[in-house]
Amino acid sequence: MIVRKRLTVQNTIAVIVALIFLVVVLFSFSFIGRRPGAGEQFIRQGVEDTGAVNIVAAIYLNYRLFDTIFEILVFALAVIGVRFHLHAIKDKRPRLKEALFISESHIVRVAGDLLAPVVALIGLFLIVTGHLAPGGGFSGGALLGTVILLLAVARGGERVGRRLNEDVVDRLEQIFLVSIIALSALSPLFGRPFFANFFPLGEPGRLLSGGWILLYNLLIGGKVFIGIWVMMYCFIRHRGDV
Amino acid sequence: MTQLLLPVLFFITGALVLLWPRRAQLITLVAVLSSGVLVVMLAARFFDYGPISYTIGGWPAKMGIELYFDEIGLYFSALAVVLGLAVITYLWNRRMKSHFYLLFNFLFGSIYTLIFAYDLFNIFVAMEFLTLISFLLIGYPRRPYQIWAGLKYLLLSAIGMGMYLLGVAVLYYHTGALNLGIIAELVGGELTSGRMTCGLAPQYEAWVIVSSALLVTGLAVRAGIFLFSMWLPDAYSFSSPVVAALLAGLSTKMAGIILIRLAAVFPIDSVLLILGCITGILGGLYAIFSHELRRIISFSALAQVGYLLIGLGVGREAGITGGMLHLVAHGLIISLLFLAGGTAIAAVGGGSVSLLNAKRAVIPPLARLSLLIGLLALGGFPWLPPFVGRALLSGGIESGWLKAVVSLISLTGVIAIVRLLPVGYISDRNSPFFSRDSLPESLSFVVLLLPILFFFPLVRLAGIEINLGDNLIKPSMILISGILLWHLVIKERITGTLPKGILKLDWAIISLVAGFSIIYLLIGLL
Amino acid sequence: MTTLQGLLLLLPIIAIFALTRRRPLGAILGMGVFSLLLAGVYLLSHAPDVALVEVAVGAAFLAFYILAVRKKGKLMVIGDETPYLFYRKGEDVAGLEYEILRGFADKLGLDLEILFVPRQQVHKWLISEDADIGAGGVIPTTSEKSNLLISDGYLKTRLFHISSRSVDGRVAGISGSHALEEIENKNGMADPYAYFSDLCAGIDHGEIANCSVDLVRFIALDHQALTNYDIKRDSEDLCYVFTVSPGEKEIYEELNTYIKRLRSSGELDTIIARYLG
Amino acid sequence: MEWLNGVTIGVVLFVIGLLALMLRRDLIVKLLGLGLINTSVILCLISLGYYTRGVAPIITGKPGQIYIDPLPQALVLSAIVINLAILALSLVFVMILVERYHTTDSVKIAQQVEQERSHDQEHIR
Repeated sequence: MIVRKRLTVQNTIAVIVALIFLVVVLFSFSFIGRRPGAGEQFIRQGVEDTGAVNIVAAIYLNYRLFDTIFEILVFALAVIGVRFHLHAIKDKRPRLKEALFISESHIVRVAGDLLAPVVALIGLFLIVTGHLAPGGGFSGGALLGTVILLLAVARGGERVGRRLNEDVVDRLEQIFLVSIIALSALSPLFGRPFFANFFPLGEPGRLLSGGWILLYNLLIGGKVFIGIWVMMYCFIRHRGDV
Repeated sequence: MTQLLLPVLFFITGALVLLWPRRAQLITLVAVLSSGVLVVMLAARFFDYGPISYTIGGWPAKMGIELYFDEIGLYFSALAVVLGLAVITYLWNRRMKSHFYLLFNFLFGSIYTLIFAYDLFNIFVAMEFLTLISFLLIGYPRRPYQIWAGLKYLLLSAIGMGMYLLGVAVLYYHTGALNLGIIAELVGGELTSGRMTCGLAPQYEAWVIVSSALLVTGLAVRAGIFLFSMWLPDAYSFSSPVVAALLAGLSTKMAGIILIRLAAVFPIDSVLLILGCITGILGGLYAIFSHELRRIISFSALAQVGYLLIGLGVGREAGITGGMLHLVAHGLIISLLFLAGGTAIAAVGGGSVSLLNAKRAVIPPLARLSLLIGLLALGGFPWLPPFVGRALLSGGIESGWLKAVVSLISLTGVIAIVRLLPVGYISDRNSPFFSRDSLPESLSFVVLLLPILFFFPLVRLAGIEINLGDNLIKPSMILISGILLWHLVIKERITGTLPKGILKLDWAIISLVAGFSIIYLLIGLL
Repeated sequence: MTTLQGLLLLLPIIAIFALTRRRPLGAILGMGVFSLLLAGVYLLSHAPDVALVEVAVGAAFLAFYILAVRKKGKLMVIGDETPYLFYRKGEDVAGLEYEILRGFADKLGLDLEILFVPRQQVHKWLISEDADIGAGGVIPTTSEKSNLLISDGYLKTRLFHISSRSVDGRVAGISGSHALEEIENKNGMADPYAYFSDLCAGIDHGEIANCSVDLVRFIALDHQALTNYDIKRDSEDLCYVFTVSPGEKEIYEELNTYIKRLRSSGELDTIIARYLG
Repeated sequence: MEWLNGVTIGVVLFVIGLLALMLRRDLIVKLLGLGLINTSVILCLISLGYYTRGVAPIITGKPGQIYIDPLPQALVLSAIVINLAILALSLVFVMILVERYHTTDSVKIAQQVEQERSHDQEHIR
């Protein structure tokens, strides 16, 4: 009874504090205007500077590549952390074999089988045209990763996981990571400052344009694809089957 | 350019650790040593030419990301090198997984970025990276309470960083820039131009108030300020000693750096002053009422942040330099304390004060000496590093009540550590200072002790004028009166603990959100 | 009101709906819908890049969380096979207790996982917290009463002591009771419990001399010839219960309220009638 | 209806996330609330830059078009990924805790953690 009483006090305070926050922030946000022409310089010079039509990609992979490197590192760290820490959880498969396992999930396999190639194609398309149209390495790679989930649903997680030769995948992931970081540090060899594009810019609008944005999209796409695959497999393995 | 090389170096070595896990230790050592060389090169250029600015990729600062090397960078990169070396030597004989070294390398990469960062969003990204690394480091040995402490840390700092990003959003839409230098010009310009909007005086414009309140709240969570970072005591005292040393010595200090940079831009002096007083006094009180070595150190770490904030709040040159130097000095001291404390606790088999005092003969002598020096330094013993910062700081303070508060914080600091001083008492002279088994550990203590003992001359070498004689009397008096107070008055009366509720997750979040409103009101009113 | 505004207005409604769900799975699915809607908002706000990333990341996020929650959501039931109450039926499990537990697991939103082990191992599994609920016609022994959490009874039962007329030999008990423990001590047998199928075989071959069985097992045995045995009916009224792992106070309380509700709604009687006539 | 824009909704969502974090004891729901907080900030960033007659920042060369500010969109891409990383990692930590204590209730976990730590003095190394 005492616990419940104290809890309501806590909840009341929490609600009051949150409401004050709401009022304070909404009040001051109502006075906030917008500086006209912010970001105009990117629109004006973006295509000329980077050769990419999609200015978001130009900023993401050229003007502010340093931030993106951090983002890729954060993602890599998430994959590493998930793998490292999920080992703390027992892999329960041996016990499940002797048990009579009852699961409620009945999933349509055909849909998974049909959808998977379509989604994979979309993902690849997004990666390759990242500098021309919306998309790019991350969304494409993550979509490719969800193809793995679709396959896992359609054919069982274990079969998809078996394809995952851990050594090869590890190596591949590391190589992607190293090359993403190292590529930006190669610039001085071509007489450019660090993190500056040293590829030819090409004619804007063509597939082969935008300097190294295409290459970066491919690398990031590969990295994210493998990363999501590995994470998904870890989650599947340490809980049983999809 | 060297600014950029430092983080990139550590990212590449981190990736190399992934590729060759067996050579992890060696790669990390090489990385730390070469970072030392780079820092020396940077420092040499700094002394010749003054602050160095570098925009990544050669774009103008408005479009690209700027890295900026100034005094702050000088002191903190030196701190990072020393700490890195100390931790590597401490771990030399222990078999850590390559995972740890990977995190270590990435940690240093993000720390060097943050030391030089001058772009608000770059700060956000690097800070989030640092959060995740610290989180993984806290949970690295995978014991449940460490996992829980890590989770608490992550939840709170993620809320904080969410607020920070909201503040960045407001700033960007108002100024059209993310670079702190440009924003400073605009804020300053609009402040002096006297343009009136929404009927308020110019510096109280809504966007300045709300964005600076959001930014400060976000950073306060990371910086170890009372009410905001209640994850800190658990995270420091549950994680393994090396991790605690890295967290307390470097990771938490980064938010302090950003606060120093922000204080130069926004009108947040008085808020920081008040937060500093609260943090200092409450942290000190909690430290007095704790009964475990690592808890005491953790809470005193909270209290010590108070000096930085007061220094920033005073706003004068001496105050800011004092606060900053105090932060560096405290980084050295606290990592020494955590490392030596880890050795001591491992030798004794428990971390409570009474146990440590009773079994102190078991503790290796050098660890005991390091503990003694560290504790004395925390108490403000003259000549030892934190003293330098405090002396400068009190030189910058003029108002009477502030002087009283600073003295009170020092006094609580002394009282908190008096109980532990007997640990350092060396009774048997026979046990050797260096034994072969513990050589790496002893070496790491020496690595940390050297800059601590020679902090004063080093600071003077760096060109900061400080007079030892003038500032001797007051700290000594505080030290002596603290010891006397403890032995004569307090000793037997402290049995219980202060309310622990605020350390619980839910209350920590509530106090964080409430803290935002307080900061907002203070910025708006003062 | 534009489409964008309509979508925006939906967002907090869905968020509140999702975050007030009792079951985490519901919350996660709600947030999945939220993420899709958000992608729509981004698309309408002229941010197609962000919308695509949101879709892709939302899918991955949903997958991780569903996998994680399913990992958490298992109700591990362990017990001896018992006729009428808890038995294998082809690939599936059936029985009175199974129906109760099935409904209980559905109510908690957990997957039911079932493992059949000999009666004497149930105790061990529950103590080590490898399993949550012990089932299979349990009549608690004194040691179980002191170590485990014992749920409310759901069915009245009685003990039958069967003894061979010829010689006294091995003792086999199926369900623990006070009477059984006494026999156990007198004869000092090491292995008083057996699988029910072993017991049937033992009685068939005349290897088992004395044993105590509970009502349902007695009924099942009665179909076989118990002609060579003396049957004594214990006067004590007992109840079938579930045993719950001592760490699972919450499950224990939920189970008790669930049984109470089944009884008061009359559902329990219909299930009992279905299995025991 | 001018007030009904992404910024207002974003702030409201932020508060809903905070409330979920403060009021709900289930750790999974807490994490979802955290995700909501970060998402709401992203929504604010996008909506602050929105204007009705703008076009997505993909240069088509047609004259007279007003492009939306591309910088926040590029920033947001990083923020979303960081959000995913945080949620995935904290989920793993929650799974470890659930594996150990068989509950997702944060209060109960905190209590048991406290107990366990007071028994375990071996946490030094």
